Amino acid sequence: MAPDALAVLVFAPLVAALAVIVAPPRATTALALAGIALTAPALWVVTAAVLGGEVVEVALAGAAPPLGIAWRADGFSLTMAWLTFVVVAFVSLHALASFPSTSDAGRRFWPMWLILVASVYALFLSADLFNLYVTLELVTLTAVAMIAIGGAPAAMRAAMRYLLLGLMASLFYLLATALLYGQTGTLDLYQVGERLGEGALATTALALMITGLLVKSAIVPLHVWLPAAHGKAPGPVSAVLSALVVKVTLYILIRLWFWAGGALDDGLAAFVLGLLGAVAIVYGSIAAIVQTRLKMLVAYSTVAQLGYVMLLFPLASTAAFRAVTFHVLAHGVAKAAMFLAAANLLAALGSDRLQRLVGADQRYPVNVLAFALAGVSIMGLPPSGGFVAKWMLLEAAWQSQGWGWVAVISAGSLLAAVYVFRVVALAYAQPRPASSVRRPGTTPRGRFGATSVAALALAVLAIVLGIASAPVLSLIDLGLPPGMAP
Amino acid sequence: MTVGVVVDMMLGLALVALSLRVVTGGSLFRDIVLFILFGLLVALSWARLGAPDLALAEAAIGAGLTGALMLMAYRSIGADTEERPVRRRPGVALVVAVLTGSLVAVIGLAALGIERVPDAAGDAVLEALPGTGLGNAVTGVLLVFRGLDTMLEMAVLLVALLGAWTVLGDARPGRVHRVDRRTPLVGSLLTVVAPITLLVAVHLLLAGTDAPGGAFQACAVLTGCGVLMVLTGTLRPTAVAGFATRLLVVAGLAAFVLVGAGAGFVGHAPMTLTGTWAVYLIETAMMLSIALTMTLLFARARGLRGEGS
Amino acid sequence: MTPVAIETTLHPLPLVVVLVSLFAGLAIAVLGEHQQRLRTVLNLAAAVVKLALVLWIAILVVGGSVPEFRFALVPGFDLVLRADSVSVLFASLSAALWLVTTVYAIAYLHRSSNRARFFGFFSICVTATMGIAMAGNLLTFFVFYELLTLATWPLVVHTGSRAAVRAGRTYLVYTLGGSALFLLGLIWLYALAGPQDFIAGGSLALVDLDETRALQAIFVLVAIGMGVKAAIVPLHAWLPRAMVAPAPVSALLHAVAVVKAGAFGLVRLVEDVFGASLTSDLGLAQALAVAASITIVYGSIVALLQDDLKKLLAYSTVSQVSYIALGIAVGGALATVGGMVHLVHQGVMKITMFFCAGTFATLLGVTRIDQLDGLARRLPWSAGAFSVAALGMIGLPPLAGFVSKWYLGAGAVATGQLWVVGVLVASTLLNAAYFLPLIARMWLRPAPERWPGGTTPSRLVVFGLVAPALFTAFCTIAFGVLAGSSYSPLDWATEIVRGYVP
Amino acid sequence: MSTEVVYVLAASAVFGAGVYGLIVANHLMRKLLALNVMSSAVFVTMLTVAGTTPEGPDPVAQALVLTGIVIAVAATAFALALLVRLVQETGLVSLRAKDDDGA
Amino acid sequence: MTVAVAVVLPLFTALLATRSGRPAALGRRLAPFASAALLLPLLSREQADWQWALLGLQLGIEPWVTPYAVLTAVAWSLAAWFAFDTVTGDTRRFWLGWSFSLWGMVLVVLAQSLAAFYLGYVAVSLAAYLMIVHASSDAAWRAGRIYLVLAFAGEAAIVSGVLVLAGFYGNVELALLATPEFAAGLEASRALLLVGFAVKLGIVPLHVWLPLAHPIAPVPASAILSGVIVKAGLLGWLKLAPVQGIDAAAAAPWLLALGLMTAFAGALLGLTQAKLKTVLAYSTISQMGLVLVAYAALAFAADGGVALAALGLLALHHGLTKAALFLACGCAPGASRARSLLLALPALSLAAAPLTTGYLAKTWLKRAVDTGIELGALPDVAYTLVALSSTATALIMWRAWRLAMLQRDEATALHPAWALLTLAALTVPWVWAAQAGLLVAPSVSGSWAATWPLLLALALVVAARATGRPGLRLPEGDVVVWAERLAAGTRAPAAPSAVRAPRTARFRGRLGRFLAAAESGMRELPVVGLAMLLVGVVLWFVLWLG
Repeated sequence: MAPDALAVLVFAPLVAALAVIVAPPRATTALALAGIALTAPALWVVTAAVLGGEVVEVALAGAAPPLGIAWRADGFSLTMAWLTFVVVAFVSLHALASFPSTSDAGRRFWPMWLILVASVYALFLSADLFNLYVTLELVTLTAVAMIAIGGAPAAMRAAMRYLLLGLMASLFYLLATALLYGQTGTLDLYQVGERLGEGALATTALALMITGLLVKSAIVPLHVWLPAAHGKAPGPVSAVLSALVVKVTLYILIRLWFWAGGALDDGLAAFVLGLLGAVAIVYGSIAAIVQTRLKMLVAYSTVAQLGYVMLLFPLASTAAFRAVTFHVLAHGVAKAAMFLAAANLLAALGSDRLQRLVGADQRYPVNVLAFALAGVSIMGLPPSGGFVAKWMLLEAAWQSQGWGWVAVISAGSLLAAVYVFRVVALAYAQPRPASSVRRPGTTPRGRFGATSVAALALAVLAIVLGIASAPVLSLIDLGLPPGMAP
Repeated sequence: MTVGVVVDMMLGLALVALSLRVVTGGSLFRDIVLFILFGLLVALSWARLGAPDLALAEAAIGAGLTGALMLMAYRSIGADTEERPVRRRPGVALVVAVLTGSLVAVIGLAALGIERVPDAAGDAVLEALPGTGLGNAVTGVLLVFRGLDTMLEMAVLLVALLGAWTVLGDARPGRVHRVDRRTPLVGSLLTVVAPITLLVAVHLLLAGTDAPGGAFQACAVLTGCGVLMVLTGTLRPTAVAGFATRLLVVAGLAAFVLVGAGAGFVGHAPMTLTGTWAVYLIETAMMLSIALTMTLLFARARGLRGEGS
Repeated sequence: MTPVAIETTLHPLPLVVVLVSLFAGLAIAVLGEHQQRLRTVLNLAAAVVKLALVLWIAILVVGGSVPEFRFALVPGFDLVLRADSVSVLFASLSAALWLVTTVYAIAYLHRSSNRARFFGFFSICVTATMGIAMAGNLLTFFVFYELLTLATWPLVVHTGSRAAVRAGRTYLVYTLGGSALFLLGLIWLYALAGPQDFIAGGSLALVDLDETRALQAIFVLVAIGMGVKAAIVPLHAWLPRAMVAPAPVSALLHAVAVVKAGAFGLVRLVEDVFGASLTSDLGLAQALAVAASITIVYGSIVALLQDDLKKLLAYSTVSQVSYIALGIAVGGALATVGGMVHLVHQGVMKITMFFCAGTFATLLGVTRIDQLDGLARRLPWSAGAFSVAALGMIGLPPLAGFVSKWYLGAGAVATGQLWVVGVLVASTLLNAAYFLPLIARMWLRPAPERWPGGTTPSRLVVFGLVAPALFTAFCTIAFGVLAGSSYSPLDWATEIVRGYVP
Repeated sequence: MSTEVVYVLAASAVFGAGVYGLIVANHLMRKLLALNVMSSAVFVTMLTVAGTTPEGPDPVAQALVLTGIVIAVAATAFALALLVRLVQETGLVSLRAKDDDGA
Repeated sequence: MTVAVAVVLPLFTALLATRSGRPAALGRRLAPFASAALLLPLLSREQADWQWALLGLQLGIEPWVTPYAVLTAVAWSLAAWFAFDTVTGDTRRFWLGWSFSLWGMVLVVLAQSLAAFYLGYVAVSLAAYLMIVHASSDAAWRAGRIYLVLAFAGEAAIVSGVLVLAGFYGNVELALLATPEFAAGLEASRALLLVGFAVKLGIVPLHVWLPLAHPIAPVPASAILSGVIVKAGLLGWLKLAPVQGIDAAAAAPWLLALGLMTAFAGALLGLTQAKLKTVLAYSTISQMGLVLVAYAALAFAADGGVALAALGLLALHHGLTKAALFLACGCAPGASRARSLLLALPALSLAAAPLTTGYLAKTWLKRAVDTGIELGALPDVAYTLVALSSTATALIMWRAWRLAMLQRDEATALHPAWALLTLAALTVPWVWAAQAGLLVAPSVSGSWAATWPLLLALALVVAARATGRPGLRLPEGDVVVWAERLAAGTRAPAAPSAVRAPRTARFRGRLGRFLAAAESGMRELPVVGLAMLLVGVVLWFVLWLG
């Protein structure tokens, strides 16, 4: 039952995608939603099995590694899969309104959207280095295409930059995969870990692979493609890019480091990775603070928040793993909410220049609220998911006596507060009569439509995550890296 | 040092020289042509390395198709957008060169140190191959053991097409620089070539199960034919993807998905091919899909229609 | 005394009491701007229900049980809502004053925009305050403490003016900065001693720790977090700026929620986490006492220099709230009682003054001190309430402030810290120096021919503005006059302290 | 010096050339060329280091390369489509950051 | 119940006073009875213990407090009657102050616990302000301001002392403080309280407010301020800082000296004044000096007997007499012979002429001082100086008489309250003395002792008139005027708080441009490619090293 459910995760969205391509537009909504919705019971079945203590595993075509590819779901991958489902479900709700299936954009959007979903699921289930390469390419190409969906030159330039860097990074990754296969004769991540000794090859391969993954994860200073790409993309795309797409490479990185990382018991490299994360936190936050456009601000916020994940490498403890995994979840949900809200405001105001936000709360209270709630989680204030993550991360840093990390984490949430509240403050500010473009009262109030609901629901979820963290953490505990005890 | 190795060394040097030329040269058009040459040399190396499957694919796809796409795009963006003279940044270039050099050294060093392990996946494939009923190990890996990769690869192809359709926007389909079909040579060429390519493709497809060849090579041949037909105007690009086009485009992936997912329903592990029929079904669908996709990508069109219609 | 973990009973009531206003707030927000009548009903109903629930809890607590609700926020770290007698003291204050403030706010904002947002956050603010009151450990406290920051910020910037937004920024800079340190201290504490619930006498006293430096550092970190909200000098600068907020907000901020939460946190920190004796042994009590003393005197001196009525009140708050900290820092039964009871007393007194200040501004446009001349002729009731509260602040008997001062001073003497009496006296004098002129202006000076501005709203609105102040002024008198009777705040505080100091 | 060694070294150098070109080249199409050069190098490396079985080069490596080639061409095709549209919209064939603003 | 009536009735009148129209009129009518109600607990000797109120109020009249209770009841009732007929202007404010100060005074008299006393004391101090500023003239505001400043200065000392007491004993029953075991170890509080209450009593040099505030109030208010309310300070000393039973021999001479200094300084300063009421106010200061002398003597009485009696008599005598004299100020005493006589009798009484109540009080005061001299703790000269104080009083009364005789406006009615109060002043102390067994048998030596200082005063007056030198004139409040000038010179205007420009915004703008440039640079593919290579190399190295 559970192994088949794994297949449903990948095949349901994929079949839906194909059906959407072939079927007439009016069927799109039903097909797409069915494709996404079907993954929920599948996820549930797998989760139940994993909670029951087993690792759900299926050797595709009956060929177990190293011969073939296996899908494998432990707590870690399931956590990510749930994040995928939640984000995708709500963002789809938004997309139903922002990409109506009968429009040109909608017809282009939905098939790619579903393929993206399938590929993200496939990626989280896979532990095969080359299969990961293929899924990564799939994710990257889909993401790039969806960034360009609006057709604005700025968006396409961003897409192009993302594509070039992404392909380059993929090739680094692939080269490393080639070297690793040559050395170990297997592509299975875990087997590679077992067979790979130390030496020049391991060093080179891992350096190449990590570098490639860092580019795709937009870790400072390799983040340059992200702000424009996420900032210029349509709302739902930005949301899913920030919430999921940048996370998949971090997921691979963590898998690589902690599961195949027998040779990676390396404090110095871990420290360097952590340092990059710390720089990302500080730099990304400051960059977000000085932005003049809302979506760019949110995008830089992503740059900063990704930095927290990198702290896992130097901390390398159970507490840190749980914290970072939870952070990925919390950030994913919150950032999706934020991007959706930002997109709604952009659509309503006609521009996402921050100055245009003045007084927005009166007209679009739901979206401002969604942004603010998501901001609470981003800032790591209780009682939000972000808080729980920050709490555990601080705890982990404290336990390992990493005072520098502690300082960075603390500073990061303060800096986050600056940019979040900057936005909310503007929205709450009273427009000055002289400068107000539209007189109050003449503009329609923000519709409490699907777009707003999606943003708000995700934002609320980001908060709820903080209160209901226990079940999530117990799931995460079932996916701890080898050598870490809960 | 045998003659073969000398050839290899010359080939290697040529590859390096060409690649350097391609990435640093002055004339983009010429460098695209050189790139095609580079691709052909790579195909030669595949042959030297004993991988005829790859040699075929590289020649057709890596060099031919990519080159054609490049040239097509080059035409589209026009001569006026020929590389503008840019401020050279020798400092950056130098640093990049140094770093790249060290990268090369490191990679070479690492690669040279590799010793093949006795129980590599490749050995396992050879052991398991008889159970699949396929004679060609590469096809076995592609369709059976690592079918997932291939399936997702089809998805990549589909996304590339969808993406291309997306960025195509509402613009008219690409202006295909058409060869005048009334030129006798072209006309007769088409009349002769089209059926032959089809035959060759089918042969390659069928041969792929046991001997070098397979869907990729076959589709490359078909694509070549398609490109020719587009170029001669036998097939005209359209701005709308018709039902048949859409169906054919997804066929490869759909076949994979249906077979792969269907296996789950009949009690096998997902992605299990339950018979040789499945191999042929998938290969055929893939061939058609890839060929059409590539042709569409080449034509930057959403659909194709015959000359008369 | 060895603190003993208290027997608690599982009970949903603490949670319910917290959630009532949360749901009210959400409902109000959802209702939107135009459902004025429904909103008013909802507001008042929630406030009344909350008050009733708190009374229920109080009855339970009097009966000797300690209702508690807990669940794991993060595995291993419980969110504990527990109603002990300290909780009830603060909770009943909040609940009662919330009701009053709601009445006032409805009247005050009868023509304002964004009322749905305002009252929504207003209710959430009270939720946070209730959570703080009911918090059974530092983590829970922190959670609601932050919620409070978030919920009050929209209230501070409510008017959306430049000044308001700037004040909001200052507010955030201070509170979030403080809470970052709080969090660090919290993490450190938990790393050192594991998660601990509040226990009268100090949970840390149960853990044998030989970590003087670390404990000192933890205390300082957490105390700074509390101190920001409690406006301990030099962490107070946000408070006067936050005066741009509407009067009900200021009232709530100063009397019930923010500032008081900080002070309450210090009480919890000293009494229930570290324990008075450990605090004293570590030399922290003395440091806290000094800080509080400096705040008391400094706040008063700066208040003396103000021209703006609300600014003056703000600095007065800076000064007065530190009485609470001073009380617990001085230690000993008497001073602790003084600090505890001032929690309530300062609340009713200061809220009265803010109500009145808001009324003056609304009805007459009076915002500056020099505009107060003869005001009592126009608004005798409000002026009377203001005067009563001001006299109470000075610490004159038989008003509430006196009772606090009495216990603080007596406690200081009893523990041999006579200098604290000096501080109290200095504060008394300074309070008199800035409050008495106000009273004199209102009552004794002739009224101007024209008032600076203001509106003339309906009688109902005027009633809504004046009645709450009268009620709290009445409380100011009653809490003082009836201090010796059962269930007076003083009596309650004495009961509490019996648990702290044998 | 065996065939494999020659090709490994050549592939390394070609990869380096590709990287260099991708980084330094100005014209987007040349960057794409460089990318393709890089991928060819990777494929050669992959096959070379995988070693041989009794029946020729490692079949898994061959399959991977074959898959890789198709992915590369798909990506290239898409990139070219994007490039063409970009040039049509902006008239720029490079991706200089200074041109971002206003675009 | 009687206690409750005595306490609540003033509050009730205060409440009525806040209203206008009929309730206010009712309140004014009730005012004399409100003060007379203090006689009820005096008669019933009820002890009330209200634990629910404030911090626990214990109220009742101990025997030794009787004269103070009588004083308050009698003087205040009659003054209230007087006020009912004469006070004009903002009557609401006046009667509010009147009723509240009465309430406070009643509590001060009744208080048997610390909090109760402090409550009453504060009430009386603050409420008095309302009466002082009744005139609403500039002078009244100034007097009120100075009064408040000093009242709160005293308050500071008092509250400190009270808190110290509370710290040691809580809301202690005051009677216990006079017992030896309690009295020990309270030097700090005693010193603070002495100073604090000294302000109310007008002990030099803390007297400066008194000559300003007492005269500026309406006549009946002046009467109770000077006659009754100052006794609140004395009660403070006696109840909160009792010196009997402790070994205060070291401090006693100093207190005595201070008292005598006040007695003489008050009188001499009063001589320089040109207004009748001011002169009377200085006389009060002078008399309070004598009170301090008696208080100092208290230190030598284990049970307090003699000195306590002296104090009671002094308070009762001075209170009634001074109130009568002040009421005279409102009745044009120079208008007729009868009025002159009505003024002369209390004036002589104050100067301790034989057979007057002043004589009675002085006699007991001398006895108290004698006790100290006999113990060797006080110098002999003290006795003489105390006697000489009568000379000073006589002189100042002479001065008052001269000024009073200038008020001869016959239109001003002779209010019966004045007459009654004068009568009370001449008789009530005798009645109490008789009742308490303090009667002094008239004797020649006693009479002579009382007479020679008066004769000396007469001689001095004659001498002064002979020389014909114009008297020195000092401003009211003497040193306070100089202090005010000094303060005016040094007061700096409060600096306006400058509005800060939003610098953060500009900084953000600059940083934003800088970062935008940096980001743009980093977006260049060569740069990011370089970065990528660098990261790769660094990673390679650290992996290699690690």
